[in-house]
Amino acid sequence: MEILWVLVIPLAGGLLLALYGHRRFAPELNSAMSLGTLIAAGVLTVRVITGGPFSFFEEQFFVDSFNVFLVALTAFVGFTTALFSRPYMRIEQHHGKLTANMLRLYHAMYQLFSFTMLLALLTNNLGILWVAMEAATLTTVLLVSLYRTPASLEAAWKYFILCGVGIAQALFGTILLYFAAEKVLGAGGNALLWTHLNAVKMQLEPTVLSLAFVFLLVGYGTKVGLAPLHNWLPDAHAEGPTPVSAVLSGLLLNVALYAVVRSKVLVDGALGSHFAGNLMMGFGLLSVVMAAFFLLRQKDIKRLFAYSSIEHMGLMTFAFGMGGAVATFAGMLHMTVHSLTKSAIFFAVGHATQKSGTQVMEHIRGLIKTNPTIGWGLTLGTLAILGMPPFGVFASEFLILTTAMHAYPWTTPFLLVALGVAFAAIFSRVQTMVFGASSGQRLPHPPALLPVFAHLGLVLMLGLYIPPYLSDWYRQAVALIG
Amino acid sequence: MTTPIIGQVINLLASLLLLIAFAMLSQRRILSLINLFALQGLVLSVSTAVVAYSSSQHHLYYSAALTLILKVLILPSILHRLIRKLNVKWDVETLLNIPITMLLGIVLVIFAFNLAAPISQMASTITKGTLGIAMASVLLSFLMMITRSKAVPQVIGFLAMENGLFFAATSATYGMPMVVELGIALDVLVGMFILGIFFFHIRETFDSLDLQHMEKLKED
Amino acid sequence: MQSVLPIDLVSIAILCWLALGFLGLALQRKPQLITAFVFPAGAAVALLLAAAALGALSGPDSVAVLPLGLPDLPFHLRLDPLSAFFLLLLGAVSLGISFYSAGYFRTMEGGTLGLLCLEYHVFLASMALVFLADDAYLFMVAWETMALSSYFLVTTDHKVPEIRRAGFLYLLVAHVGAIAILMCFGVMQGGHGDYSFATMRHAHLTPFWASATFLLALFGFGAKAGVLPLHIWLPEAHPAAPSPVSALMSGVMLKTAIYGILRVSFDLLGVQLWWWGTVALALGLATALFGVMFAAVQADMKRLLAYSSIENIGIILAGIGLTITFHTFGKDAIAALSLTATLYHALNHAFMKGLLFLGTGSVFHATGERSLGKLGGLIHRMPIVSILVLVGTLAIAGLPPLNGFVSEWLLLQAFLLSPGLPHPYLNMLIPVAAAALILAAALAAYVMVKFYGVIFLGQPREEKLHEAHDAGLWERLGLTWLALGCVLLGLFPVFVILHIDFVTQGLIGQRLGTSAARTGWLLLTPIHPERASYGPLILFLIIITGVVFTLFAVKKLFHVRLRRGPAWDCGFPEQTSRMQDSADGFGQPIRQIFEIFFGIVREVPSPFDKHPHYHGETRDRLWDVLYLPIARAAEKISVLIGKLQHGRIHLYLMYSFLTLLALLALLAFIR
Amino acid sequence: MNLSAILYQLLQDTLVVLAAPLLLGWVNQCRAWLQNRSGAGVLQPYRVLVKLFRKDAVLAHNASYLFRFAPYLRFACMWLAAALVPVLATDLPLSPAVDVIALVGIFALARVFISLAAMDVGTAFGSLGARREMLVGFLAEPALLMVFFTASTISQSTSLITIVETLAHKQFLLYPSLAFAAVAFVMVLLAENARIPVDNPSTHLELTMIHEAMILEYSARHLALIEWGGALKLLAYFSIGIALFIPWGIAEGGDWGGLPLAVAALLAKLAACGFGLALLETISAKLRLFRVPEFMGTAFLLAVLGMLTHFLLGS
Repeated sequence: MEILWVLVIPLAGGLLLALYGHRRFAPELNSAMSLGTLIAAGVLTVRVITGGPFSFFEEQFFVDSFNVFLVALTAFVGFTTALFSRPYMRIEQHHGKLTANMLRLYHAMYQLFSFTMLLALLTNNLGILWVAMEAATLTTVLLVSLYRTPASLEAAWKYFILCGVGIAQALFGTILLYFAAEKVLGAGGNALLWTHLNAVKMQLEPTVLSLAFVFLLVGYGTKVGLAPLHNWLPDAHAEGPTPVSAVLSGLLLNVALYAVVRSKVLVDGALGSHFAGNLMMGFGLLSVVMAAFFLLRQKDIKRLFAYSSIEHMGLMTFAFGMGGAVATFAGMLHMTVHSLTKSAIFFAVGHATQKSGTQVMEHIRGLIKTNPTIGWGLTLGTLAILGMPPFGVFASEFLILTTAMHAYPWTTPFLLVALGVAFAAIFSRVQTMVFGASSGQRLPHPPALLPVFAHLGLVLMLGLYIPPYLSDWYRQAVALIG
Repeated sequence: MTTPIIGQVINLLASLLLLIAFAMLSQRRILSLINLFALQGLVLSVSTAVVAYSSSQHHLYYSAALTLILKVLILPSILHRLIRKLNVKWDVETLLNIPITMLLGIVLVIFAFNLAAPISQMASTITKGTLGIAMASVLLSFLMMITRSKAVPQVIGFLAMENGLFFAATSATYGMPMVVELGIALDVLVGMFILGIFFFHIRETFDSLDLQHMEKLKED
Repeated sequence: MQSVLPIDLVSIAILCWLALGFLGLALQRKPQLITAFVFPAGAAVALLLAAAALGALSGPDSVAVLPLGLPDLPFHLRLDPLSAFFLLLLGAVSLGISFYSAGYFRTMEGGTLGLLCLEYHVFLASMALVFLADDAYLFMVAWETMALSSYFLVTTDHKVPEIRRAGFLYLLVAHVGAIAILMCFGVMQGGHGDYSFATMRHAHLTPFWASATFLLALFGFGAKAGVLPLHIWLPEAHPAAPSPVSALMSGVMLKTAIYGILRVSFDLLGVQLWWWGTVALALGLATALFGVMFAAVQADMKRLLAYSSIENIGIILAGIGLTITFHTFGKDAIAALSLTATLYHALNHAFMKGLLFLGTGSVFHATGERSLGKLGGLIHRMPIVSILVLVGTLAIAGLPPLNGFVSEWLLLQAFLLSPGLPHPYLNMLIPVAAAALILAAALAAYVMVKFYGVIFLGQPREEKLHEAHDAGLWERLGLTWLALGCVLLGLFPVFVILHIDFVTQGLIGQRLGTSAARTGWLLLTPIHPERASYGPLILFLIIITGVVFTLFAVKKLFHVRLRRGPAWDCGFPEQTSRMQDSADGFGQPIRQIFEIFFGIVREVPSPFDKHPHYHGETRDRLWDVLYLPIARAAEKISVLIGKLQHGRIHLYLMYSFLTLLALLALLAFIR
Repeated sequence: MNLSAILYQLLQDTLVVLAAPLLLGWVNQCRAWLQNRSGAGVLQPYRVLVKLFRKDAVLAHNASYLFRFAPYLRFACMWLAAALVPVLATDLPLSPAVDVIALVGIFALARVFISLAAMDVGTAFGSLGARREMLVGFLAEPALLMVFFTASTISQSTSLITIVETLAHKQFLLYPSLAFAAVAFVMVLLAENARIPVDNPSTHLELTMIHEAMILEYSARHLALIEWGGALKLLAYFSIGIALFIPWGIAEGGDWGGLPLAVAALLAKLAACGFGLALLETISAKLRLFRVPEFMGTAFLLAVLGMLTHFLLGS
């Protein structure tokens, strides 16, 4: 039942906002809907934690501790982002970048987008998972092209084509999966239910599944933003409105990675080899290294952090690829802290760009002077994302690096170089932006920095202290997928 | 009709699909491209119907009908209206000249067949031989998307890829579960609409659908 | 109820520091309260810490586990002699520095001061935590927090671009080093996520991996300590920071790196191969010579001190290397000797360098000048500071009877009394190494004469120096404490060694005190009275009596008047202050002798210049041969990779297409 | 520590402080003879000292306490150094407090203070002299120390007494390493005592002078103490050289019988050394200042080489 609420509220929100999205109270309605989703998700989480995994609607929907943790995360970040977008979008409108109708589109799509993500997470049917991912792409395409500027249109077009094609590969993978499954489970709807597949994964045909995994990896990997399939990502992040960049980086990439991991579990079961893991490790490593060097030459602040997202998704993929209890745990922890931190950073970045009226980093100066909260938010967020303790990102990177050093020493030089380069690239830029002489204008609406510090506070806590129930929760998930 | 004949029919249709895919690869004019796409849809739905008849899988009739409506009637008409509105009839230049593209296409086909061979062995369907063709047509439309330099043909390539996938679904297995197919169809439809709107935005911002204008976002 | 363990006291001290930091942040509006209360309170906490550490030194190890950290990895704390020793160092030195800060930051405006107060105390707390950590995770957290807080302290005055650049460079090097350390822990960990040092102690590593770990640790900690060639951040960052912070960084933070090397190589890794020692020894001596050479040619007083810190770190590292060598060859008596010398020198350097940096702080406050070329004659304006700094100068110049000499004396004994090692090359190497060490020490004297002479002696080189004022009460208190430390550590080495013994006992199972104190506390006899003995107190008294005796004799026999007159100077008329040696001039001989090591940029005026202008600059060659190439390479690669993001959607599609085909081909290949 | 030892110590203390100017005079006299001059007589230094002590002292206006304190300290250091070297007998109660390294340290202490004092007044020559003095010093100090180390590796000890006892009373051996050390030591001696070819005590030619440049501003009793200290330094170096390289004839601890012989031997050695020094100064020419580092470097390398040979030949 809770599952239904989690899905219905954002859907209803989408329809409501499609009607009233242009009114003055729309942002509040948006936040309210997200809050509702968050509450429903919370209830669902509690039930899963206490009652264990369960399925719903003739097993079409299924929650275990793995996806419920992502559901909770998605709902939470969705809510905070809605809070952030309240003043942000008002300011954008005030600056004349948006019309009321665009705002209506924005709000409706925002809700539908969170609906698609939640659907993708909650469904038990790999086919529906695919459908939801495709739908998520479509909604975000509209969000990215919101400003209707040439750049935003170009970005949206590339995003649409690349992800569409990628997703198509994923569909082929799904078909192959079904093809392998129906031999064991017989034709019909059940053959795509993950729970059933997971039960019989040992008997699935290895050759087919390896082929299927290749297609699935390329397909969903495009949405994860793995190099060299990542090309859409920086454009989409840079040109869309900042709240969208926040949810793209913070949530959508996670969901895509979730799909990859789910299929990895099946393939590992069928092959009994480390084939899938090796592929993921390779892609992850490549992404980390390439992203690091891309970072070195950025001028646009949002592009900068988009590439850092690629880097971190690569790191997670690497971690999940390594497998094993510690690495998987680290991967999930990294998912959490990355989406929290990165969205916080985008919040700060959004206000920073509004303040100085540009996304070009040379022209952003002295944030700590002009607006200490934004300045410090950006500084701390950056330090956190760069893996500086006592923030949580460090915890996960610590686990990943040490495990890699122990299990796959040959990978660590690459990681060392990549992390060093990334640090130099990002920090040198951010330092000049926050410090030094100031430049910037007053904002018509007070910026919303509560989300920033809420996120950073959580990340800080996760760095120093992981509550036992949370860690048990993680452990259950690890047991499921590790 | 007896099974072997049906098998031959299906194989015939499959090879027809492949042929159409090649034709699209080599086709310059957008109009005929759209017609080819419609034809491909038709062949697809016919083959689906035949499979449905042979294997008495009734839900395949629905998907055949769905294909017929969506990919033979709706999408082509949308595309026709689009290009009339945007009056882009011609697609003179491809990024790779046709013969080379064809050559690559043939290589791809061989590759796909080799890849699909071991899998189609274990298929229980009478259509098992056609999995390789399905994969081939997917790859071919991928290649087509790469080589076309205007927006509309790229989209057509995208849809053709969708067709290939659908054919794979019918040939490898007797079609996906109905709910999934409905979802896929819905996505394709919505995607088409969004693209339709898109084209106009692109058009009024860049006053052409030539993709050369959309290469501003890059690392310099 | 059970009695309070030292470790509890230490933890309390850490918590107090954190609390004080946030209190300072809260008191932003009332800066005078921060200076008048928070910093002295911090000093009191430091005293508590030092006392607790002193108690723990002789006591048994005590451990504690905090309910924090990662799920399977709560924070482990452990207080053994090694960490106690370094905690003692931290407490004793920061006591003086905190007192000093109370005065030094008086003039700072509230907002900045509040932040600075927070960062300062977090810095102290994190350093204490580094010494206390007993698992890799807590260690790394404390380690990076230390780096981070010190970075913010360095960039306190972030208006200045140079300071921002210095801060960035510092944090970058620190971060890369930290990753290396992290990897070295990664090798030692027991797998399946057990990162406590306890398990690492029992990790069985092949020689290859052990060496890899050692080298990683050397790299990582060396980056923090400023070991060649990772020293570049140090002369940039230390001058940039406010003086008390420079004092902390140079005096204490560098020692955390030394602690790390000792902890990893002796405690966790259990020293295994003799060539580790040789590597460390060679690296250390190279660093020492390099540092002192560059110190000799600096024209900025804080840069000069920073380079001298590099030198001393080099000496300490050499000591460690010597210890490793002896230890691996089973000559534990001498290993204990050299380890004692090493630790002793670390302690001494903390006091001396703290004192000197604080001294420069007072000079800076009084004159607003950091450049040696614009100072001079301050001994008349700032008598107290000048005397206290003189003590530090003599100490760091390694002159008896002060503390700098004792540790160098011990180290030389270790070098000298090395019995034939079962390795011919080492036997050749060690005397040469001793020679290099002495050379460095002697050069240090040169540097220090320059430092003191140019700042405090001679005539003022600028008019405004006549308005210079002596340091305030708090400053004097801090300086006096540190100076006192320099004197006492110099005069009573036996007591110090008796305490260091617990550490050597723990690390290499051999103690020195029994033999060192054989002939009572007056005489220091490391191995045997026959071999070597040194009685600083006696020496001191003799010299004093000598001086006093002569003084009285002269006064008694020849009571003649004393007149003041103009300086004679071979009868040259009108002396101006410009005629004295400038800092550059004083460094000139060194620059000439060691020319090959410096990248010298000089523009000399021609005789016909209307406004002759001389500009000389000695640059660090390593920049050109090592760092710039790396930066350029990274730039090149990024340009190449950047080309991939070409903007053409067809190319992007082709990437995905090729990726797909490649993977499929791979699959077909695997089949 | 028995009474006789204390007596020895006191005897040596007074002896050195009184005899030092005599040695200086002797050296100057020898030099005068070698240069066909009839010198001022061996007692001249005493006359100079008395004269200086009688004069009024003139201090530069901005001379600080450090300037006035330095001469006394230097004098005390040199006195201590000279008093610590066992030349007559080998049990000196103070000697254990100061081994060879500490001895070098004491010399360094004196040098640093005198250089600081030279910089104190802030004249061109003062700082020039200080710089040059430190330049010579930072090369001479290691060389001297390495010389000591060569000896102490032989005797496995850094305490002067043990060294001397080993060299003097153990069975007689020829140590090739000591030969290197001896040469190095002589070079250091020349440099440290401001002798030709490194420096010339009797010049006031600005461009070449080192030691003189430092003490330009001193007058009267301060100057006297510095001169006297210089004499003590020379004596100290002589006795170190004697103790290291020609220790024979020195008295065992506690036999007063051996004392006269020891005194006689010592005087003979000192005289010989003084003459040798004068001879060296006469036959060699003053070096250009830029050559001095090379000179000292050679000394340093020779000392290191001596030590290496000791290890090579396995003693």
